[in-house]
Amino acid sequence: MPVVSFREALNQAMDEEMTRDERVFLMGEEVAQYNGAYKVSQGMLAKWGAKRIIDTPIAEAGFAGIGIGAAMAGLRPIVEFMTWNFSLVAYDQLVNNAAKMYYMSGGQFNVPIVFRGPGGAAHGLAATHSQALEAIYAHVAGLKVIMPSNPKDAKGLLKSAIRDENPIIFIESEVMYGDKGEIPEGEYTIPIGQGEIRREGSDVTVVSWSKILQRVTIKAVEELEKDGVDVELIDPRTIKPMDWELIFNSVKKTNRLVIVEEGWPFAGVGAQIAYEVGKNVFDYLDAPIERVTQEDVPMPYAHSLEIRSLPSVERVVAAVNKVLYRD
Amino acid sequence: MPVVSFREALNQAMDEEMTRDERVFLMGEEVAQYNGAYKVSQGMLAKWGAKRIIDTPIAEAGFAGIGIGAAMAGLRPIVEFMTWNFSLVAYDQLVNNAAKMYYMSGGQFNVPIVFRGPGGAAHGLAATHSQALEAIYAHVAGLKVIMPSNPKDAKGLLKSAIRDENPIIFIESEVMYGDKGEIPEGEYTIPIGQGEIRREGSDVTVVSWSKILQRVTIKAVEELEKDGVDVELIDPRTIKPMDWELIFNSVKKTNRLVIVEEGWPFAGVGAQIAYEVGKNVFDYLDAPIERVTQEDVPMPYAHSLEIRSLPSVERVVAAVNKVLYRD
Amino acid sequence: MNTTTAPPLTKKKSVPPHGLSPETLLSWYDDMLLIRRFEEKCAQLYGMGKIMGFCHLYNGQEAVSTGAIKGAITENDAVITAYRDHGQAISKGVDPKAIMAELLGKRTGTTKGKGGSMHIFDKSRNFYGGHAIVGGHLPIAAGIAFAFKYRNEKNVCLCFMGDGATNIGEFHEALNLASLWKLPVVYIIENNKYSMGTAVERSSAIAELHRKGVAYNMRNEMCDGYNVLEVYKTVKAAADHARETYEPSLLEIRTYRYRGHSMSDPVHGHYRTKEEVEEQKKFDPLIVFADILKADGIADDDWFEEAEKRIKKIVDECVEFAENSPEPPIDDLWNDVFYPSSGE
Amino acid sequence: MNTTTAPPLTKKKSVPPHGLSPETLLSWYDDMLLIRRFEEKCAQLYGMGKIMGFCHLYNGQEAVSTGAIKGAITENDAVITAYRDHGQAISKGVDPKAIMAELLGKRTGTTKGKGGSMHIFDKSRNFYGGHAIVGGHLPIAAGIAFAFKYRNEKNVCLCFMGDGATNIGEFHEALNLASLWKLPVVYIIENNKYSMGTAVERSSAIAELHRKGVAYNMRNEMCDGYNVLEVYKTVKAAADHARETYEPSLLEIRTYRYRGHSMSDPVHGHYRTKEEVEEQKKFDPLIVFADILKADGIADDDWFEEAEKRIKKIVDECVEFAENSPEPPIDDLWNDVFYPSSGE
Ligand SMILES: Cc1ncc(C[n+]2csc(CCOP(=O)(O)OP(=O)(O)O)c2C)c(N)n1
Ligand SMILES: Cc1ncc(C[n+]2csc(CCOP(=O)(O)OP(=O)(O)O)c2C)c(N)n1
Ligand SMILES: [Mg+2]
Ligand SMILES: [Mg+2]
Repeated sequence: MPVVSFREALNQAMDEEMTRDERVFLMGEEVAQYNGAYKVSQGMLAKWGAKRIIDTPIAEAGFAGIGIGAAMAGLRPIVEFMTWNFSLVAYDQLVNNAAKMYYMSGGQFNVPIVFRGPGGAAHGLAATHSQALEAIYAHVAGLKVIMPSNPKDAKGLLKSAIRDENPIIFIESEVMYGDKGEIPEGEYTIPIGQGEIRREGSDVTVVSWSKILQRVTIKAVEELEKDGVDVELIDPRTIKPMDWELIFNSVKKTNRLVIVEEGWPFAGVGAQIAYEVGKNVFDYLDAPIERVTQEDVPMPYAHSLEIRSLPSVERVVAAVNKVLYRD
Repeated sequence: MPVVSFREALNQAMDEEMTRDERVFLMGEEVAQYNGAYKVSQGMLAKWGAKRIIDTPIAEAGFAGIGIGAAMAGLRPIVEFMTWNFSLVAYDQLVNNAAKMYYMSGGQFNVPIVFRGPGGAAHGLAATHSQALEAIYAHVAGLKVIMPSNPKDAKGLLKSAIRDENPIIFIESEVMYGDKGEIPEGEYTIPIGQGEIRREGSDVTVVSWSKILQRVTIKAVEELEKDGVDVELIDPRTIKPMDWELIFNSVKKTNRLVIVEEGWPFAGVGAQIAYEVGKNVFDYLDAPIERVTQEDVPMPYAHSLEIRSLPSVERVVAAVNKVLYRD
Repeated sequence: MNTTTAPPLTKKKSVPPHGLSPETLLSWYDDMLLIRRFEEKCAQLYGMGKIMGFCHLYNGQEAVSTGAIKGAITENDAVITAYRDHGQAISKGVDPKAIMAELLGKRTGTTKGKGGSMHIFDKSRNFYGGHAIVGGHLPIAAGIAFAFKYRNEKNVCLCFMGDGATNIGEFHEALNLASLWKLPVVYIIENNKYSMGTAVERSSAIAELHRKGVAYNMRNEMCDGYNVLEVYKTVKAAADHARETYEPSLLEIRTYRYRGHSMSDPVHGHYRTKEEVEEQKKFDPLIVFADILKADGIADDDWFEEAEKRIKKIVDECVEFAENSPEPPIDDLWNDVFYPSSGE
Repeated sequence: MNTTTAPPLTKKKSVPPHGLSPETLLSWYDDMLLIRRFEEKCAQLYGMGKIMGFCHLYNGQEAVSTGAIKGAITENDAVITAYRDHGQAISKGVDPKAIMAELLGKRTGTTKGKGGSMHIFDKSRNFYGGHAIVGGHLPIAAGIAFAFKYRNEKNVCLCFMGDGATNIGEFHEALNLASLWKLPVVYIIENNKYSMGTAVERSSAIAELHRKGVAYNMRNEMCDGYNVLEVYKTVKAAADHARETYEPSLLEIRTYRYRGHSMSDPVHGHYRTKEEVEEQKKFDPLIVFADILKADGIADDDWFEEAEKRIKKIVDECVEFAENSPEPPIDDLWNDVFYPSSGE
């Protein structure tokens, strides 16, 4: 199977879908002439031209809204936010227009659009540039939220997102763009809303996604393995709609759950997972559910503070040991 | 004790604080000449003049940012959003500037500002104008979120909010503005972060706030009482910081919890409450925690659909009966 | 700064532009009259509690909707507007029965009772809504125009907004992008002098709102919105220009709203006097146009009497249809959240 | 449209304005040189991995910061800017040692290592940051000016932004409000021809960015940003005007950035040629100013040699101070989230 980087996987997904459907186009800051601030759209202007690969001014609400209008009028835009931090100035467009248009119009105007870009912290970007924002989008009725953790899922899910008839929030990670991984030969898609068991296990279920899964949780699971702890690791891949059955069945087997996410704790995605599990498989739980999240503070610049603010291998291991009542 | 409306209580709080501190001013759409879209600022222009009661154009990001700048420079603004729905175009200002400034500046520039206005659904305002947005603000590190349910709390908490040195999200409800209630004679404040037991009970703990508490949950509790169910009803009043001890102690006593909120279910405030209770008083829980929320859809216009979308007395009663394993 | 820069209110007899048949002109009068009577009926029904939520009426502004939409553009052109949207929907050919049913929250309404007064949509008429967040639809309008150009279609998008909407950020972003990318959209400011209770000069640093187009190197004009023929000429020129060159325009049309901002706002009081409103009514677009039609011998008093009867009948039918229509089934609550996707 | 409307680049000998002592002028040169050498050191340290995150250098734009801040305003006036903020902080008198310590993430930094390069703040110097969301600080600037006026103080607020920032909605809202309410703020567009890799004419429908002020009835001017004396005169006039009348201005200062947008962006390549950058360097503000100082007999070659030594020593001290400063204690992570309130 071919090995490609996360960046290339996204590029392939967009390129293949643009080949398949001429209504698909890409719009965003520096996506064309500059080949993308993080080079995700490398070579696309040269191949597709300025009609379909479009540089925008710094006007997120404006070009997000243009994408929404174009989608209502029959096109299938991919709108890149240079990072998801900058989507906050366009938040109203995503929440009030993209998410609600199909419903408000009584089923007349659906909005087939993908908003994508890197989310979460990189290294030393501080408070305004290090936000994991999945919760504020997943909270909103009418949006689907996708957060792949590897090249295979990134390509398969982005293709499904572009083909979906509804607005999609697709969150990547700039620190993962260079990650390499195997992808299937040729054409494939991965269904939205389908999680994946990354490692089967019997002692405890750990749910984690995106960069934190790849950079932190997996390492913790390896350490725990050495320590004789058999973790079942689940990557939901899609945050909303969440693959509840996959998680419920795992917890029924392990009777324990730890959720590891990059975002802030209060009313985060992990809180919803904890609630659903508590409600639906209550009798199977042998220990309180633990969450590992970012500290409830804005992100500091200093490296030592930044890494302490984010979930770490140590904190994940500790949480797993806690639900296993080990020490 | 004097009886005043919710509207008058807010007006008194602002008026008293403006008397007490000349740095306090009110800014927003139609707050001055029109005396407020919902008349909360009735008479304030006449009394305080155009310097301190200021009408703004429709430019929420602009005047929210002006408030933040004025607060950094030593004033204490009260910024009214005509409704919280319109705060979404200013979301970046609240999340990246108001919430993070004190931290980003290393403790130099705190932002003593109150953002206030009505939130949630009224009647027949449909999807863009019926949003309960507490979760997307409580999720953000650096913000405090207050949601009073009656005139007494509204006045006492708004005064505390205006005196607080930090950015405050203060969410009211236009359908409650006319509600009358007793308030203490003269000067008083209510501490931010302190919940209140609205009714002592032993069978089940119900946590609810703002309009839904007043319009739906209380009625359900009365019905349940007739039915012999002894509910302990808690009004947290402040959503963040939440009065955890009050809730934990209640659940330790009743062993059962139902959370009733107006917002959408996914990663809502109730999810956080459910997680914290599950984590901290797990062994006391005799039944899965139930939540009653708005359906996970945009708000429809038609009355019959709107009321079905929101929490109702029937749904609250059903949830309580469920955690009590009654039927 | 003040708004005396407005074109002098005028009843001056302006000759109908060449090529407009009497039938066409009379159909415009019908459209204006229908909007007027439809809105009056809405006010009644609102008073009776049959219409809920916010309801923003269009009385006084009819010449803008009729001249711009029924007059200046075609079926395939798109229209998008704010929450004061009944008039534009009617002019675009949306079935008034369906609009009335929507206001009553019925299953037969334009959006099955989902959107209500502020969110009227009709895809079959290229009517893109009905948007209630001020300024939020301005980029959407540019996006619709973007799609037309992308497909090499010669359609244009008319985007209506109020004077107050020119102060919000999305106005700036949308107009800059429309001009920078040459998108066939005509932005029409319906300057009715007030944003809710705030006079233009208290909300905008310049009162000549069309001049904001200068910052975007955008073609910009102002016209008298009391005279449907003036509106027609001005919008037609802008729409034709967009069709030929893809270049957008910013038009400021001076008009006036006779009723309060919404049903909960009194006609006069805090921000304008009874006298001001009465003075304005002397230039009622229906009267202005009727005078022209009479002066040109296109219609006489009998015709106008007939028109009243004809329109009254239509409005009565709208109410009857709406009243007799079914409520949406509860299951509708969960429908139309997501369009079923074949994709995956 | 293109940017050839820029004032011709000039080395013309412009006589120092009356009333500026040689000492003052020389202190300006020191300021410009310090910024230049400080930034070069930053580039080094970034390459060594000692500075993390995004780091946007100011090389080539020094005359703007020095002329506007060190030259045209006073201690009590406020300055606020975007993320390319080291230069303005230095000109405002923020201790360069503390800035360097901040870049290294040390406890002795301007914000104790919390903000980093993009978020430099110093309340004691009325330096309001350091803001990394494009356009987000423009309303804040108006708010600071609002506070000055509210207290009847005669201070002004200088707000710096890039050319790209003029296309975002908050530019529109902030400038309209500043003009409508007469707030003593001077908005300064540092037009360095590019927003990251996007040339002005590809992002703004008008290339004469100061003309955007017309839409707000705002005093607006353009000036040559290669010549610190021109910058001084232009900004001084605007600041004095704001002090006297409370009226804001929009200034466009044409300048150029020698380095990439941030440390990860190459100096040339995708969006500009090596030749263009070299051509621009002929009008290096340091050279332009040095020529003036020499021509006016204010400084000779020896003085400039001395200056280099003096500045090098300061920069070395900055690095030494930063390197030897302690990391922030972990407990700092949870501090400064909320200011302790006496209120309740
Ligand atoms: C972003 C936003 N802020 C505030 C409101 C509340 N609001 C609705 S209409 C309106 C006044 C708009 O006036 P104008 O644009 O002149 O249109 P008109 O009502 O006169 O037709 C306001 C403030 C809103 N809907 N959206
Ligand atoms: C709202 C927002 N969108 C995008 C970005 C990413 N970004 C940071 S700087 C920049 C370019 C700004 O260019 P300009 O305003 O000309 O300032 P310069 O860098 O030239 O000084 C962009 C797009 C951001 N920080 N904020
Ligand atoms: Mg208006
Ligand atoms: Mg620039």
